[in-house]
Amino acid sequence: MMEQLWLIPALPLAGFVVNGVLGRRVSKAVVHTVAIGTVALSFLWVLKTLSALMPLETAHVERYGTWIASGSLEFALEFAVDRLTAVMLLVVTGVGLVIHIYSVGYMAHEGGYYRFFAFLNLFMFFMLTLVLANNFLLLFVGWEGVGLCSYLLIGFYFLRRSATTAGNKAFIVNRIGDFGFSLAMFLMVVTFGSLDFAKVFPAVEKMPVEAAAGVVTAICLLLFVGATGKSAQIPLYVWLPDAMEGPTPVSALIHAATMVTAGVYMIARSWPLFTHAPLAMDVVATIGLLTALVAATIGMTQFDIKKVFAYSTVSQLGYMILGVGVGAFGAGIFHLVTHAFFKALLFLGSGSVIHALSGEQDLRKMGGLRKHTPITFVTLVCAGVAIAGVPPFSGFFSKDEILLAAHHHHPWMYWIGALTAGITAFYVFRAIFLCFFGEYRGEGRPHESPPSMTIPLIVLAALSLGGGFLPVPHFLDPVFPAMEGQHESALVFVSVALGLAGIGVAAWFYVLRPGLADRVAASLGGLYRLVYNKYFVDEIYWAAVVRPVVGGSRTLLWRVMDAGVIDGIVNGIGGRARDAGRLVRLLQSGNIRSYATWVLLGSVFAIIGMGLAGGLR
Amino acid sequence: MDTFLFLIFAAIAVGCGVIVVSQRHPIHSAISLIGVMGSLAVLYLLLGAEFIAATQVLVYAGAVMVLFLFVIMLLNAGVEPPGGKSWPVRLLGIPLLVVLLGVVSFLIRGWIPVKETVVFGSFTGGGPRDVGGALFTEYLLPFEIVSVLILVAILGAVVLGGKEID
Amino acid sequence: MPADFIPSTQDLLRLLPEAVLVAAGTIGLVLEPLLRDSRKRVTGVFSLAGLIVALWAVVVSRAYPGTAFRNMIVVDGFATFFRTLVIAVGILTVILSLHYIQRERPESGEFYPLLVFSVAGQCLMAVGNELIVIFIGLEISSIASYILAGYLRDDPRSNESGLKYFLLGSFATAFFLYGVAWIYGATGTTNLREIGDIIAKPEIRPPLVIVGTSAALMLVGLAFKVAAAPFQIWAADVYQGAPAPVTAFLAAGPKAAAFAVMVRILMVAFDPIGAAWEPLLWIVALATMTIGNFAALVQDNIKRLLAYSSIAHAGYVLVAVTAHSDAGSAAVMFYLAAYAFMNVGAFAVVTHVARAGERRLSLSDFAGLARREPAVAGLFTIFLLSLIGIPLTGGFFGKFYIFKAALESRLYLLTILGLLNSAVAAYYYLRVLVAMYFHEPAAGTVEAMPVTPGVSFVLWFSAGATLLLGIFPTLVLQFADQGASLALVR
Amino acid sequence: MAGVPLAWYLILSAILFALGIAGFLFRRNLITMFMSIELMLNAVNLSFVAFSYKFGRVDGQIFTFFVMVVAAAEAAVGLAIILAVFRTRKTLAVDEIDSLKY
Repeated sequence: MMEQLWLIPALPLAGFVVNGVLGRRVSKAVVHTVAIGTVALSFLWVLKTLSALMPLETAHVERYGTWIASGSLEFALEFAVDRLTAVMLLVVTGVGLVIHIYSVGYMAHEGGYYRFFAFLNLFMFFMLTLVLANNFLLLFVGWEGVGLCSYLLIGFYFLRRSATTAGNKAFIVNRIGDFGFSLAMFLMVVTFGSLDFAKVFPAVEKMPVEAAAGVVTAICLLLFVGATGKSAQIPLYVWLPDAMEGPTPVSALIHAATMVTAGVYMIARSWPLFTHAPLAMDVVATIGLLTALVAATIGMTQFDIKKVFAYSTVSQLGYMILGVGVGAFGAGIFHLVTHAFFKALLFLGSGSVIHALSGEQDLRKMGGLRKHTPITFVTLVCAGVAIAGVPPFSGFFSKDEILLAAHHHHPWMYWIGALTAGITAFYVFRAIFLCFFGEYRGEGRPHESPPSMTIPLIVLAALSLGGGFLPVPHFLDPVFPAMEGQHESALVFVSVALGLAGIGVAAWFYVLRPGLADRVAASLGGLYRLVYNKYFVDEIYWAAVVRPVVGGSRTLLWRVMDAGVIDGIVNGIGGRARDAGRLVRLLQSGNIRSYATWVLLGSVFAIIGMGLAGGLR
Repeated sequence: MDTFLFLIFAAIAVGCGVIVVSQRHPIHSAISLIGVMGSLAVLYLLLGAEFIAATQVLVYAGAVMVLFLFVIMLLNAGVEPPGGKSWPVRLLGIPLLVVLLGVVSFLIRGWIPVKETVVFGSFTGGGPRDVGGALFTEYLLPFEIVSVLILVAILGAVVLGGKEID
Repeated sequence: MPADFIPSTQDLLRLLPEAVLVAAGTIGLVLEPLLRDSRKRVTGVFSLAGLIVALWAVVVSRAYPGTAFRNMIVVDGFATFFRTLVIAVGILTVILSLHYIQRERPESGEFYPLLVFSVAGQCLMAVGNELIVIFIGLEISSIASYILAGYLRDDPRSNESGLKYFLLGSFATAFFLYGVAWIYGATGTTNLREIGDIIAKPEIRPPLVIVGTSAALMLVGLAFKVAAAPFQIWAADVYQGAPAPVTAFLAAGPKAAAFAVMVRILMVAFDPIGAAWEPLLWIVALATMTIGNFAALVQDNIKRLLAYSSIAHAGYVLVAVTAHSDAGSAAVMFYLAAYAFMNVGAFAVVTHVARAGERRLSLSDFAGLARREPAVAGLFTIFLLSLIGIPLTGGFFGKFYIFKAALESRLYLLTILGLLNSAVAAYYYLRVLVAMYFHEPAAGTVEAMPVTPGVSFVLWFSAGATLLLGIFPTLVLQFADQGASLALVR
Repeated sequence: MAGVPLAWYLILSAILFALGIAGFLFRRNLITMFMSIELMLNAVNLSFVAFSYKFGRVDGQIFTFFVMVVAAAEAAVGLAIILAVFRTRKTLAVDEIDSLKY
């Protein structure tokens, strides 16, 4: 039985092709009709397919042929749907559709309209490929593809220098992650002789525990390196906050709801590997928890509304990673779903605010907007209570599942997680209060956004409030290994109380006693500055990685260099990091006789090396 | 007698070789190179390679070196100016050469036993008939394709040195 | 013994592609003086036809596998693969040059016969089973390349490029020859298969020190031709100075042929002493990747940037050679095919953007290209993404197979360092992408120029091939797999 | 029977090869450098002929023959390239020819 799964990614791809080729020549209306139409059709096709496939107890696999066959290695061109994929498909196409519609209003006055929608459609194509893939290679294709689109869309405002730098940063940091992912793939090929889920996972199950320990742990850790890049975990999270340079719908779709969750999805998908590598699981959980805490504290001090939510995303991704790390895969994915709703809403809402203020993003220049933009205000508050974990809204359910699983794993993980939940509630409501309460502190006349923007907000608000009642964890039960442990109401109370306390403190600081916050910040002095400057992580990377390379090469160069090269340095241009490459220029003096000397040097080394190696045998 | 001849012509070859390398005027180098080639031709004879010895004199010393001399005259190349600009040569040149020569000689000494000697006249398979026979049977293919090489060389000389563009 | 003079028909069929190429070159040469200056392009079209016929001849001779001319050459899957590859590179270069040569040095039609002869030499390298044939093939290819690099003889850059290539190339060739002399002295033969057989037998084999030294000397010569560190130094200068289509050719054709020779020599003749050359190649591969990538970081001249990038790519291929396995050889073949297309494509873009006299070569000349010429920029993006190694491009699968082969041969550290290298490499390709898409064109930029049909064909064809190799790699991979097992054709 | 050790021929060949390299490295005149390469090739030829004697076969000499042809071809092309360089730069000093670098 074929359900033509390939249509799901193919439709947005068609949209990309049409808009990419013809977009410049047709009107904006045609462009967004094509873009939204293809995504909507894709969404409908998902619904149709899933309703036909229900109850989907086992995976439904469709094979379109052999993709690559070389020797013993064979990769099939296969898409597969199981319940995990079903959830992801619904989130990606559903939230994607909402954000596409929202973009019509948001991008109305921007240049490069067709380009924007074409890239957005291309992104959908790769994301859906990633989710539908039935082997790691195809997953990696989607993985790299979404990264590429993300890069293109971050750099969309290419006239802004910071936008290009942010795009570059995202690209390079993700390359480090991809390095881990590709190495993991090679290890899998060598160990299991395949990259197909259907072959790798059973092979792991059959492996004796002692034999599996080393290599599977290595594979899992390397996969996790990939996930830290894509899902913005310590130490590779630095790109995500900068990625906010892109248009807001991009932040919502890619950097909150879909692409960044790919790492979580990938780990959940590879659970048979991870459950065989307890050490790797511990690393995953610890990194996730740490990321959640650190990013949340940074979120408390930021004044750029999008930066606040960006750090919030990093922090919430940390939660998800914590979830999958402690073995609560279902809970991790559940949080992924609810987060997709409320975080997309937070971003779209902030986009609406920014739109209302004609581009202003600084919280200190907002205030009192609830009178001017009532719909945005109400929907943002919905998102706020959802993320803060106030029952019975969506965030409460998913977050508590993760926290309970964490408690089951290690009690201290629960306590840090719960504390983070309190901080989360605080910074989200700090942003909301600064934005909508008090006096208006900016210039210009704020105005409510058009319906094409507010309707998506309302849809997402409804989902954020009610999303907790979706039976996602139950639905996913057949996919993942069972979790033991019982519901402990006391722990639930603690985390809810901490969340409410966070909201309360925010209200006290920013609504009831304005000005108090600044005094607290001042009294904390150094600590506040440390957090405000994001723990100086960018600076540390600069000092620990970039500077030594530069400094080292400088010193060396001054000592031993040709006059010509010195001139080259003195007149040298370009970034300081590139100085490392200048060392190589030392060899390339342009002089034939020098070149011949290097050839001779190489020959002598080769002769001695080979002679020794030959003689030693 | 063999040893005597070898030593004489080996000495001439090395001596001329040193002159090739040490002279700063290209003409002197070129003439010394002809000396090296001539003495090598004698050594080839000692090794029983009559045909190669003849070609060495005719083709190498005769044709190729004349071409060199011609170009040197044409360009009126004079004494090269003192001082070079290449620090790697100054730093590494001599040591690397010494190491290379040392290693290679050491290897040869360990490889070929001293009792394996060359006696003039003991191998006579290098006459024109033998070489020609091998060339047209065993080595027919290389012989044919080397003509392509020569064609390319002629073409190159025409392309790069041919008629002036004005 | 007159029968010895006359090769059999099968022998001739096995040599058919080379014969066709030489004939095409010679006829082109005769044709050239008959044409008026404005019609010199006819030689190009004629050579193109000759190359296409040669491609057909490759298919014909593929039906007659085996050795010919007394074991001088061997037609096997490996040879067929590389013959096809170098002829394809030749075809693309001719098409790319049609307009370029007319523009830069209109009076000469010798360019194309030279190119065809060079391709013939590379084909000989691919089929050579005997060091003497390999050596002559290498020299035909190299001497023709020296001339092509210095072809614009009134341009100081071009003739400096030719001079450097020539002097250093001959210098390295002398080392290669010295190695050949030694291996002949050690084994009494210059046939690769016989050398391998002798070395494999402990009772009759010469001292391994001597074999190792000969192998080292020959490797020096070959490493020079493929631009492996520390013999890579010539490459950047020569690639920068040579006419752009010639650079495209040099970085793809002769390099592929030299790799073919290297793999054949190492896998057939020096297979038994793998333990001696593997560590050496390990270091060379790492040094080549690293030097290529780091030097490329600081380049502002696009040709030089691509030159260093081509060095780095040779380093990746060397990783596969180091793997010393059939999978490694297959990876070498696949990667070189993928690399040939993306490289020729990238240089086709350079040819187009540089304009007359190759004046516009700086990175800033690419600023805003995406808006001036979206199609060219889009195709260039495909090539750059492939060079980075993004999935769905040939470059990705090339790297994938190389590092897979390396891991299978337990080269863990080299794989990790290689992958790190390719992560670094992304940065400088990214600079080009950023310039094209995100930078404003410099003041006084000239208007967009129409893409000539030749360049346009090469661009679209290479892009298509790059994507095809990335989406359906099996097409080429099967050939590579079949050709890789050199041991079968004993 | 008095004879010259074969190793002497090979060592002479090595010395000449090294002298050729030395010439290439230390001479600063294009033509002399090129002549040094010819010297290196001659050294290789001597090795070939000596080995040919060692095996009592002609194939080493055949190799020498081909090397000579190649050397002649290289000479023609090399001198043409040097001529072309001289025409644009008016110099034969190799150290002056370094405009392509870094």
